[in-house]
Formats: sequence, structure tokens, C-alpha cells
Amino acid sequence: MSEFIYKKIDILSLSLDGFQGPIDLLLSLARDHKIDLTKLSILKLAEQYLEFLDQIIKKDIDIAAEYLVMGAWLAFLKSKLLLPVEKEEGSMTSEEMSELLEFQMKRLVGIQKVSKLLFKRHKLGTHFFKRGNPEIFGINQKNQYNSTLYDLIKTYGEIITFNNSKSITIANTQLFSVEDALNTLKSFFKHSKDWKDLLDFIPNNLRNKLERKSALASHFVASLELVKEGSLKLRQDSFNDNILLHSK
Amino acid sequence: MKKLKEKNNDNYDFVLKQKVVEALIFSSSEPIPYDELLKRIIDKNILNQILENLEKKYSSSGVNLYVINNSYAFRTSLDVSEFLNIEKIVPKPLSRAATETLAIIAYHQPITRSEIENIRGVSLSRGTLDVLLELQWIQPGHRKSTPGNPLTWKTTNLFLDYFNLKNIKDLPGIEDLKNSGLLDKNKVIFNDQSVD
Amino acid sequence: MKKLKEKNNDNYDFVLKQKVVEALIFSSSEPIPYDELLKRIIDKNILNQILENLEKKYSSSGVNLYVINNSYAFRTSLDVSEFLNIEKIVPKPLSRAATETLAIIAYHQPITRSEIENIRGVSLSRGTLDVLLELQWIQPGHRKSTPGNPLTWKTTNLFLDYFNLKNIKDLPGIEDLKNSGLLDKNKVIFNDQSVD
Repeated sequence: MSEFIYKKIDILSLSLDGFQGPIDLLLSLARDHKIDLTKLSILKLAEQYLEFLDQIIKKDIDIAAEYLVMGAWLAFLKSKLLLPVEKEEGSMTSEEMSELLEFQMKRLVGIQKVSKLLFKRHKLGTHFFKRGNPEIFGINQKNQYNSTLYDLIKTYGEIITFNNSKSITIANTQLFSVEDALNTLKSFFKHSKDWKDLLDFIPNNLRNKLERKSALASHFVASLELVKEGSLKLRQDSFNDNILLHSK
Repeated sequence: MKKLKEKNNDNYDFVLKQKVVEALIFSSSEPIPYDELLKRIIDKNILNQILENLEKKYSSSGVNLYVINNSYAFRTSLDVSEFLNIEKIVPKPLSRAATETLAIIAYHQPITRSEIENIRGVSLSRGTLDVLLELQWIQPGHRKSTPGNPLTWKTTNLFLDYFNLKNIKDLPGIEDLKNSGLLDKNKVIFNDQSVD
Repeated sequence: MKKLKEKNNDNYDFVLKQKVVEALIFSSSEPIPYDELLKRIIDKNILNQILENLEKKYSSSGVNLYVINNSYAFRTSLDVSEFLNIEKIVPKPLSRAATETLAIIAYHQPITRSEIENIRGVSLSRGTLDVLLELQWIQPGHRKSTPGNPLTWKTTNLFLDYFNLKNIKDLPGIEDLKNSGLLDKNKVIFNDQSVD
């Protein structure tokens, strides 16, 4: 068993560079066991995949996330394979699901094979060459431009990107300035000789948390400022008690 | 006498036309579409005869006539490729994602982005199509008439030219893939894997 | 018997060498110096024979072998160049302004001049639209029924032809651009970032 886990971690390190995704991983698991895709035991494969998923979830949750869709699907398939056949309307049977999975794996193997064949071909500029010094016939048009569709859409992309980054609008904020708070406190204590709770200065019609926090912070800072000036007294009887203000 | 002269004229005309076609294709570095040639020659039969002659004339030369998707180009012969160690353009190797994506587009075209993702089982990372587009190996095809009208992608003639292919049917292994039913892009298990 | 075989081999060798010289001259971007050719062929007599053969072979073609300053190049023959009205034109990319303007017209057509200027953020210089008009890639559309009835611009069929598009709708949309990596999302600063 420990050997098994070791092997999984090996695959994990592979998945960090060459690997692209779940079907690839399934293929690699299948190849590791030198299994012919047509004789593949989907159940075994599903079990291994899920075990592998268990391992990486512990190691790296980000990578695991990419493998989860296939994992969930395989878990579902596994449960179907283990449970007695029950006919459900409109849903795939476990055989159909296994078949689809096998098809997807074979299709990817096919594409990987031909992509190698393609790049093994004789290539222009490496094995054969075009006219090195072309002459251009100017019959109808005087100007010959070599603009490509890529130039066109890349340029458009850049315009759009540029325009988006150009139009930054900073939303009006409903934050309270310390200056405003100072004025509120000063005008209040001009007429009042009572102790007053700091929280009472926070307008109670504020809609969101941020505004409330900002109001509290600026009034607190303003009260400290006034204490420093010598026009206000602050009192807090114990930690977590309300802060009370009194004019001096 | 007049008849003979006319006949001579016809022949002279044909020879001149052949020279024109030869010069047109030879002087260009990119493949010239058949229709472009037809604009100068007008008569399809004559043009076909000329192209056949040229193909034959150059078949044992150091330069051959290549047909790429109904476009014509002269390219150096493969017989001499090993002796031409001139400045070769060493292509920057493509990423595995890009080569697989190119193969999927080539063999399954026209194909949408999400269909490509389904086949590979992973979402296309940004920059993959970009690289292929910059190489001018792929281009947008028509939009699919399914919900959302997704854009499809297909390969270009430059792609065929680069890989020495006459047309899409000439792709290596395409018959095998087709015969084993592996070119079906609609068979999918998980539909919406891509996280955006 | 042995001699005959040897002779055959020699002949094969000569034919191959001739093909190599032919391919070299064809693919070289500049007239290729005699000495450069000699480096591959080694034997002066053989090279001279090859050049003479090629000169003869191409003398009645649409393309001739030219000697310029002891360097060799293929050039379109004068009989056809007259016929084809050859001008040596060096292909150049469209200016940035013209490409941007073309892209905006393609994506936003029909669009007025001042609308183009709004998107680009700079005023259009006189020559920019002229270049595109001369290429026949844009044409005037209908007049807009806003004050001043400004003229709109749209792309032409030649534009579609040149960029190998069947339909203007086949241009990749903003989403496609984003997905193919052509729009660098990182550069975009969203203005609806909410603070919690």
C-alpha cells in the first residue's frame, strides 16, 4: 500500500509540469498499469483516481480543484457500478457511462498520436523552402500591405483594453471625515454638560457596515483630538464598556 | 497559309499563357489561388492544361509545383532537403497545449472553443489560441447556430503549406480516426468544466 | 559492368547536384554568389555545367536565370513581365492609425468619423481613411439621421475577401478575444469593484 501511495505522489509531481488534466491523468494511470484501453476496468480506474484525489486534496487544494469535476463524476459512476442495476428513466446506465469515458480517453489518445505525426512531417522553412526573393505584380493595386487578420483583431483588442483601463470612475464614497465629526462634537458640547455615549453620535440611518465603521472611527478620532485640545473628557470604565464623552 | 498562321498564333498564345502562369506562381512566395490565375487566363481548360504541363515540367527539378487546397506554389523539392542547409527558420517549439489544440482544430474543424475543451478535458488557457492565430495557422470560421452562436475555428492554407499538406483530407491518420469513430466531437460526459 | 554502374551513379550524383543548385538559387533571398554555390558543389567544372544547363532550361520559361555581378538569381522573364506589368513592391504593414481605424470600422460599422475619433481618443488625420479607401477595404454607408447628417463608414466585400471572412459576423467578438488571450484581462481595471 505504501508503495502505491508513493507512486501516486510521483504522478502528482508529473501533474505539475507536463500534465494538463483529468483525462490525461486517467490515461496516465491506465498506461502505468500497461492496460489496454479496451480492456480497461473502469471501476479500478475510478477507485485509483479517487484515491489519488484524496492524496492531493491533502497536499494541494488548488490542483485538486481542477480534478474534482472528473472525480465527482467517477464517484458517481463507481456507485452505479457497485449498486445493483436499477432502471431509471432518462439517465445513463453505468455501461453507457463507462463507454463514454472510454471513448473520451481513446479520442484524446488519438489526437495526441496525430499531433505527433503532424509535427513529424516535412515543414516549410525547415525541410522545404519558398521563393526567397519574391517579386510582386502590381496590377490593380499600387500598395501591397501585409496586414493579417491577427493584426486587425489584436489591434481591436488593444483599443478595447485601453479604453477600459482609461475609464476608471471612482465611486462617491459615503465616508465620514474627521473634520465633520469634530464639528458635530463641538457644536453638541457647546450646549450640553452631560455625559454622552460615543455611539449616540453615529447616525442610525446608515445603510451599510462600512459607513457605520467610518462614522465610528472618525467620531472617535475627533473625540481624541478634542481631549488633546483640552475641551473634552473621555471615560471608559472597563474594557468593552461604552465610551462616554463629557465637555471639560 | 492563313490557317497555318492562325494555328501558329494559337500555339504562341498558349506558350505565352503558360509562361505567365509559371511566372505568377514562381515569383510569389505564397500559394496563388486557382481563381487568381483564372482571372488572367480566362479559359479553364487552357489553365488546367497549363498547370498539368507545369507540374510535369518541374516534377524532376530541384523545385516542384505544390497544390495546396486549390492554390499553387513552387517549393523546393523534398529530395534535396538535406543538402539545403541554408538559413533555416528554427520554429519556437509550441507548448503541448498548443500542439494538441492545433491537432484538435485541424482534425475536428470547424470546432468551437468549448468543444476543444471537452476533448482535452481541461479549459483552454489564455494564450493558446492566441499563439496559433499569430502563426496564422487558424482562423475564425462561421458562427454555430446553437444558443449563444459560438464562434468556430478552422485551419488556414498557411497551415497546410507549412506541414506540406494538399488539403485537410491529407492530414496524417485522419482516415484511421474517422473509421474508428473518434472524430465525434459531440460525445461528452461533463459539459461545463470550464471555470471562467 | 562496374563502369556502367559507376557512370550511372555519377549521373545520379550530377542530377542531384543540379537540383541542389536550382533549389538554392530559388530559395535564396538575394542573388547567390558563385563562390557560395561552389562551396556545395566543390568541382568548378561540374558547377559550370550545371549553371549552363539551368540557364538553357529556363531560357524558354516564364522565369529566367540571371547573372548579376557573378551572382545568380531567378527573375521573371521580360516577355511576360511586360505582359504582367511588374512593379517591385515591398509589402509593408498598415500604419498603426490605419489598422486601428479599420478595426473600429469593422467592429462598429456603420460608424461616423467622429464616433471613430471618440473610440480612438484622437482625431483622424486626412490620410488614414484615404489609405483604407484606396485599398477598397471601406466604403461610405448611409447618412446618419442625427444633426448634420454625418456620413457613416463600413467595410467592403474586398475587405472580407482579403481577411478571408465569409461574413462580418464571423469576426471574433469581445468574449472570443478574451478567451483566446487577445485581450489581456490584467490590463483592464474594472470600475465596479465593490468594497465591503
